[in-house]
Amino acid sequence: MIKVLFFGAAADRAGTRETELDVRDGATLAEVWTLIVERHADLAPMGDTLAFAVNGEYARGEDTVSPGDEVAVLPPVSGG
Amino acid sequence: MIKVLFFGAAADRAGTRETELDVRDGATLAEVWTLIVERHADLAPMGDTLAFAVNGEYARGEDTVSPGDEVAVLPPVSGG
Amino acid sequence: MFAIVEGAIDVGALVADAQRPDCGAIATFVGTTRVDESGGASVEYLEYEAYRPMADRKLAEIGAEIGARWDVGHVSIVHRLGRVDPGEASVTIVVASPRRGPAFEASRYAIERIKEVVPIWKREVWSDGYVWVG
Amino acid sequence: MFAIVEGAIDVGALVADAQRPDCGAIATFVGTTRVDESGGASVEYLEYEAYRPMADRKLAEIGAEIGARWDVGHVSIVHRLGRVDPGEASVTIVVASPRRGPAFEASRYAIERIKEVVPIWKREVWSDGYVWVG
Repeated sequence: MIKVLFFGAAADRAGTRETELDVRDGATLAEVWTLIVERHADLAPMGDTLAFAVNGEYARGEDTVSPGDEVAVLPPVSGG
Repeated sequence: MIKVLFFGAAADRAGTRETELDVRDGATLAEVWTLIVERHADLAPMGDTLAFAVNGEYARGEDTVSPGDEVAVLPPVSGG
Repeated sequence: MFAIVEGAIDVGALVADAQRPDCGAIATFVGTTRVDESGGASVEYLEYEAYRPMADRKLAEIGAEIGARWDVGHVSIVHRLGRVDPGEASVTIVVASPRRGPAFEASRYAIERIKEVVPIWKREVWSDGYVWVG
Repeated sequence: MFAIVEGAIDVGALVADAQRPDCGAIATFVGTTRVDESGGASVEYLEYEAYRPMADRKLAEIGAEIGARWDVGHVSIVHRLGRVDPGEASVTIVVASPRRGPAFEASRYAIERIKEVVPIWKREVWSDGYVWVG
């Protein structure tokens, strides 16, 4: 299992701020995203704008995740 | 008579912060400077670095002064 | 000091902390909630959220980037979360340097980097709902 | 607010005065007394003098120049005279603008113009005398 966190507009579209996902060890972030969209279809239109973090650091689609990892779904940041 | 004010290093070299000078009506600032240096010879080496104000506004050598004017002798400013 | 806080930011205290005998310049940037009233209806306040502790760590990383790039004696960045009313400070950056050029450049760099990499989001809250910014 | 003062400058109060709902950015510059201790002997403090009221008027003129050139909601410049100890503020510039670009540019412009046109002079005071700067 991995933990998935949603922020900002992504949390609104997911309908939750946090969920758990059963993914195979070594799955890529791109594969994780596919699973997320299967469960939270409203997120699909945001796909191109989103960034991801794994365990608190930015990661890309080809990066892999392991059980226990925390994946964060990050809309374009707007701090400041 | 005009009033002449000295600031910063110019006051040190003049040995005073303020003096009065008898100048003809319509004298140029360049002429006033010549009179000042006659009386305060230690100021001469500063000549090229100095700016002047007449009645609180920057003025140039060809500008003229009238009785009652206040002329200020201004070393390079160093505020901030 | 790099911090994410829930309450008001004390800008004066942050500037006082940056005053050092070996620095001659302190450049400060304060981001505040702006309300554009030209259209009639207007934003009531902004509300910020962050992904922590990643956001805290990113603020400190920006500080380290500044230290590697400019001659600075002090850098602090404080970002506020939650509701921030019009005119109130959402972020404050303070950079002290021996000379003013690096202080100005580094403070500008800090706010640009915050807007690029720090996982913080704001929404505009209106009387009838809200809109995420970004 | 454009002022020349004899005592300490309250930077926090100046920033608070600049906070407005129609501005989203406040850029502040604080000039402080810097002591270079690398050479052993060092400056004890700086001492400032001004040609007044010309200096007061020049500060206000810089404010007017900024208002003509940038979209700003608030500009204040306060310069201190007399003895200013290491780390203490000799000048504080605060500019609020709807957007950060003009705020940064205008605050930088203000300090550069002060150093060009405002009739204020400082001397470095050492244990055994002083040296005029400039």
